[in-house]
Amino acid sequence: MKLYEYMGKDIFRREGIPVPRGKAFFSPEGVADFVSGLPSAVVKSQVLSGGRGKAGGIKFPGTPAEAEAAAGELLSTVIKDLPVHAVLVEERLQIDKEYYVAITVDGARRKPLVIASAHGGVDIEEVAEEHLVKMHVDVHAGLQPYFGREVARRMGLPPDEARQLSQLLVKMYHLFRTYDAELVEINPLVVSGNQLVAADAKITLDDEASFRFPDWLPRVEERTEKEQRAAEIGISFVELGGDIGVMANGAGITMATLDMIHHFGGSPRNFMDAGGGAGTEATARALEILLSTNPKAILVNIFGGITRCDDVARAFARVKETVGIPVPIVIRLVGTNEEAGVEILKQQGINAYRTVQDAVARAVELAAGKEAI
Amino acid sequence: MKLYEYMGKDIFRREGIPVPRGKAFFSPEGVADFVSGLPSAVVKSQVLSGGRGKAGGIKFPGTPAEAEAAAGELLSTVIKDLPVHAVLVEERLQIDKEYYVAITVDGARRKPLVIASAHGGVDIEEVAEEHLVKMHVDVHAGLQPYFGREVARRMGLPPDEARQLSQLLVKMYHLFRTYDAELVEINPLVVSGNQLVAADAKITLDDEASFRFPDWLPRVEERTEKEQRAAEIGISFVELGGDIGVMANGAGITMATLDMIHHFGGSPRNFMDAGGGAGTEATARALEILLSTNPKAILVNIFGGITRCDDVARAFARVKETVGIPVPIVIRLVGTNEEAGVEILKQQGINAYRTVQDAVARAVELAAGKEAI
Amino acid sequence: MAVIIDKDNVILVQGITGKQGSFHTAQMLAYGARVAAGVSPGKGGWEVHGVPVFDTVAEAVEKHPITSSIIFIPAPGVKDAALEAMSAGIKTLVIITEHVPLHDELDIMAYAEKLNVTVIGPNTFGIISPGQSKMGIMPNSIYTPGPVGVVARSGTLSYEIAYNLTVNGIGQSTVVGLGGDRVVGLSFTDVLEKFERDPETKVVVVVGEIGGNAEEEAALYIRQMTKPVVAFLAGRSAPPGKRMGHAGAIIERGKGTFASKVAALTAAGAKVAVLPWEVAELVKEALEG
Amino acid sequence: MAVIIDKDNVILVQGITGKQGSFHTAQMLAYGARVAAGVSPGKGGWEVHGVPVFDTVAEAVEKHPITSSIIFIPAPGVKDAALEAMSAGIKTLVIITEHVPLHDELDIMAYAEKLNVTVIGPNTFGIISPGQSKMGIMPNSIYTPGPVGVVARSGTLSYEIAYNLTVNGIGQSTVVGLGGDRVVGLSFTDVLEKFERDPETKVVVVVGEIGGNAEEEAALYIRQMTKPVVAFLAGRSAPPGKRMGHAGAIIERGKGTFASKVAALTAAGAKVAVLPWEVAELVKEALEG
Repeated sequence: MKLYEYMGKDIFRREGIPVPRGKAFFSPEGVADFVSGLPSAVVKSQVLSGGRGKAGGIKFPGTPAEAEAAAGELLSTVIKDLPVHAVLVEERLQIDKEYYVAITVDGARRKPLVIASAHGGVDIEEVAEEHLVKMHVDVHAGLQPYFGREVARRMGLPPDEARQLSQLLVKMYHLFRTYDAELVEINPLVVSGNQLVAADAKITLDDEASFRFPDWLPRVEERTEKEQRAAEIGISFVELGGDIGVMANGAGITMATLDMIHHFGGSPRNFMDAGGGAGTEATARALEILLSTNPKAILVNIFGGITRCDDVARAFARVKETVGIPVPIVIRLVGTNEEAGVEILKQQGINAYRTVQDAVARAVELAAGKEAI
Repeated sequence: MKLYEYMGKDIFRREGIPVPRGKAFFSPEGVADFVSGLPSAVVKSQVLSGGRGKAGGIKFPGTPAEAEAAAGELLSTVIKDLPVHAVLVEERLQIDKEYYVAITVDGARRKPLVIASAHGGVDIEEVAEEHLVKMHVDVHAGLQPYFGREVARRMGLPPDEARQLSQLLVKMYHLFRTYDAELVEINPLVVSGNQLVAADAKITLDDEASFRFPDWLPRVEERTEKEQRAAEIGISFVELGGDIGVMANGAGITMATLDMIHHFGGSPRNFMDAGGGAGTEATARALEILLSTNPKAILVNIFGGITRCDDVARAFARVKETVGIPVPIVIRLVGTNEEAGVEILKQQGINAYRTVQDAVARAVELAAGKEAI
Repeated sequence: MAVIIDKDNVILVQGITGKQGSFHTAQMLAYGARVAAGVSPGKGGWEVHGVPVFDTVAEAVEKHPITSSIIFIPAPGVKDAALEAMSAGIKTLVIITEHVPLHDELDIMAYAEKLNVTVIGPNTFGIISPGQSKMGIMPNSIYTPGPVGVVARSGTLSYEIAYNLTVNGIGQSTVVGLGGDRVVGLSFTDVLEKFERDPETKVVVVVGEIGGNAEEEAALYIRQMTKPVVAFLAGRSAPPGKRMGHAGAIIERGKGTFASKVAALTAAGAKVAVLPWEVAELVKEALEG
Repeated sequence: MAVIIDKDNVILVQGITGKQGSFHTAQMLAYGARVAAGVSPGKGGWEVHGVPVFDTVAEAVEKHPITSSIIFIPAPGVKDAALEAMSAGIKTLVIITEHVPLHDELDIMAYAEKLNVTVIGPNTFGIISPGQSKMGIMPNSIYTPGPVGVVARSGTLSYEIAYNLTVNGIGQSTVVGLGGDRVVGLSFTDVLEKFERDPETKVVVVVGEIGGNAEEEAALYIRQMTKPVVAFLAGRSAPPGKRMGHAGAIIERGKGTFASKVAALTAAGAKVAVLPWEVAELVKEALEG
């Protein structure tokens, strides 16, 4: 779950990481009042995608009245398809230098990774490798102050900044671990009158740990309504735009199924991974989501492991008997409890395929309007 | 620092460890009122030593008025030389079973050690070894729930109690680590109507970590006034009752010095370890503490390492010149900066010894009233 | 011979009384795997398909000569279960559970490194050495003993590949599922090294997919291998920037793309198949070559 | 020869710009120890007695062939300094600082065990291999090279013993201070094992005291040793139940008493001295016997 900048800065404040004075507003009301207490202000639209500055999402008003107007303007805009529901109004910092610092997980090394650079304030992907400092953390040692001093040394920071960076990293790591973060990023980390201040806050939390997120933390939703419905039953769903509805079990096999559809000249309408042992109920609801996208044909590719073929077949039988399946459907069914599954489908007048290439080829034919079996 | 039971239970409550309903009182006022809200009550004097039950420090009043009277009585008593400054008034628990559980540090293994027993409610030293469960914690793993389940299995607890004990141990370990505890002990851990409840709380915190104790935690003082004065200057001081005042640098050498005094037929007035590199100022104040005990003679045994002989000599010179040293004094001085130290003492008319047996023998003679040199 | 598990493997099932644990215990037993004991807190004394259940791993290893454990515990309890197994001295751990929190995975892997434990998963279908032992949720019927080592990130896709091999008369020494999560216990390289050393394995199949750089890293090791490698890659047709099921499958800024993986593997000397049914043919050529 | 440190030992001083760090750097240099570098955050580029100072241990080890580090950092920073040294690859660590929090010591020792680091201290006078190298705060003048290994819990007491040996013409191979805290890096047994294996060490002196059961545990190993052991014990006259300076010295309920230690050591074949000046005589007998 990505957090909005204002939520990230709230957490920074709780953890003792220095941030500019600021407040989130969900309507322009009160902005002028708040800004009149600041030497100068910035109004930032709260969106989850990057590049909001270039998209006009950041304003530098000259007066409190201008600030309130800017907030109103931003709160009525849409940036990259997303309506702006909040703005963060902050003290405008004097910027002497801009650094970059982030903590994330390096999957290949199975360890937290600190990335830092004295060249901050730009897209970190554009910073040359030799200007990046990368150091792994041993979770058994934790991130101790020395680690921050070594990062600072490699960045070439002067002693007082090194001391501040060291304290900051200890706090960032504490946040990273206690909030189940996938990413904690500060870009830019600003030097403002000898003080390091987090001018931005990008925090992504691990959705798998949502059961232990703090109660006070608002939930942020980024999925489309169909993706959301799929997520609720534990299924990954991505809309793609072709005409063959696809369901398979496992991310890899689903991708391979899309590849095979392309190979035979077809075009998939979606990615749907119904894997992970989805039972009859979840599979039936997944099929309903698929039907709601109005595909020209449906291709189901199930290789049962933890998923059981009879559960899947029962789901198809149930949907066929209740809401009906108004489009041609091709099912490939092998693996755990295969015989039982094939039998259930046969009773519904569906002949399951055993070989994937036959099934995919048939689905492509059907979607292209060739006659049904 | 040992904590009073009521302080320990406050911490238990913060950490989610179940304790009886209760409240500490520093005067009898309000006790009756509080007790009228409880089904039945117990009033416990708050002292740091064990065995308060046998010493009459626990009362079971029948009515709220009796409870207030009991509180008043206990608050005017002295248990093992210590005036009772507080009582803990608690709901009296139904006791179905009594267990023992503690976390401490095993120095030999350099690991936290959990000690538990199904035979609680008695002095744990009296429980037979085969009824004790002892398991070490790897701080890199932490104390996870499985650890508590294994402790419970070895104790022979039924499943529901095992589940509760597991949760309890996870919380106790969290307390142990975050509060810098040397010991967290619950004896008895009571089974009361299927619930595990901490009927007592014994917490000892590591004094060396006092710089990071929480601000809200009151400081508990157990030392005599002289020991306290010594502690303030970083010196260990224990009164023993003989007639030779002793100062040495290092706990081991100080004990060996006491042994040597006994060997020559003398009797030490105190243990004083002025080691750890005490400078002139601290040494001078240590000498003043020694003088305030009115010994018949003073024996100083310094083998300079991190402690420097000239610093020590300067301290003696200063005290001699200011408050004076009215008793015979024997100083053995070797090690770091020895020549400079010996020279300073010579100017004060004190001849330092190089050999410890000569110095000790001389001090014993002087204390026995034999003529001075 | 095989890698990681063989016929001497004695298995503990953690979470044996749950729906998945119980079902797959039966499947593993049916396959002939030596499931000696199960653990389920509070259910010590039960039996599941004739397998005795204990309250703790420590008790199970006290009473049975366990060599490995497979975990079917719900995600929030996986860290506890994994640390329990490791602290009881178990050196091979298969974690089937998906949705394990990332930081729990970091803790598990750090502890595994400290105690020298081989961890397969989380979010894996497991491991099978056909005809010898099985720890996982893969169908029993699709494998046959033979000279091909298979290592895959993705479960069902590997079934497809193994099934195709079997149907074409080509057996497997061991099939290993790394697991689909961002942090898992083994890398392609870890397993390739084991296959390289295993005398029974003659050809290795790598089943990869777009996203991440695991296949590119594997390619570095494949260069040094003496045994032929056939790779299958899923995701050729995936649109960039979309998140496809698991964290590995995000394509961004030219890293982890289908093209970059194909290029790296080909340059390392591996033959790359892009349709599942091409794998058996390439393996056959490698075995004969 | 010697144990733990010898003439090839290249030393880093952490906290070199502090009062104690600077003073004892001079003393170690005067003794001929190879102090190559120091660390003091924010003071990189300084020199202390000609020794270059760096901001971090990582930088120091990059630029000098450091083999060991001695820590003079104030107690609250010791854990940070120790973990810094270990994570930079240093395998021998001497921690002079006293008053280190107990839980920091637990963390340090767990990490040392993980990375196979030898930790001497905390709250130790250090270690000296006379004529070869010195990492500690002991006086330079009281040691001389020779065949006697000395291991002690307590600093000043060990000076007394070593001084007595030297005055009596008996030299030392290595003198090791375990440290006076409840949790320290080495036990008597750890050091006895090293002395047993060291060809130059002919006799071992154990300097113990009342409290704890370290001497009783050492006795178990002494039984198996081929080399003679002389022990000195302090605290014969200490009253029971009083806390004497450090945590080790509490006598309670018959454990860790003077009598129990004498009995255990004597039964293990060690000769026990109870006055410091008796040690040299017993050692002389052992060397001659």
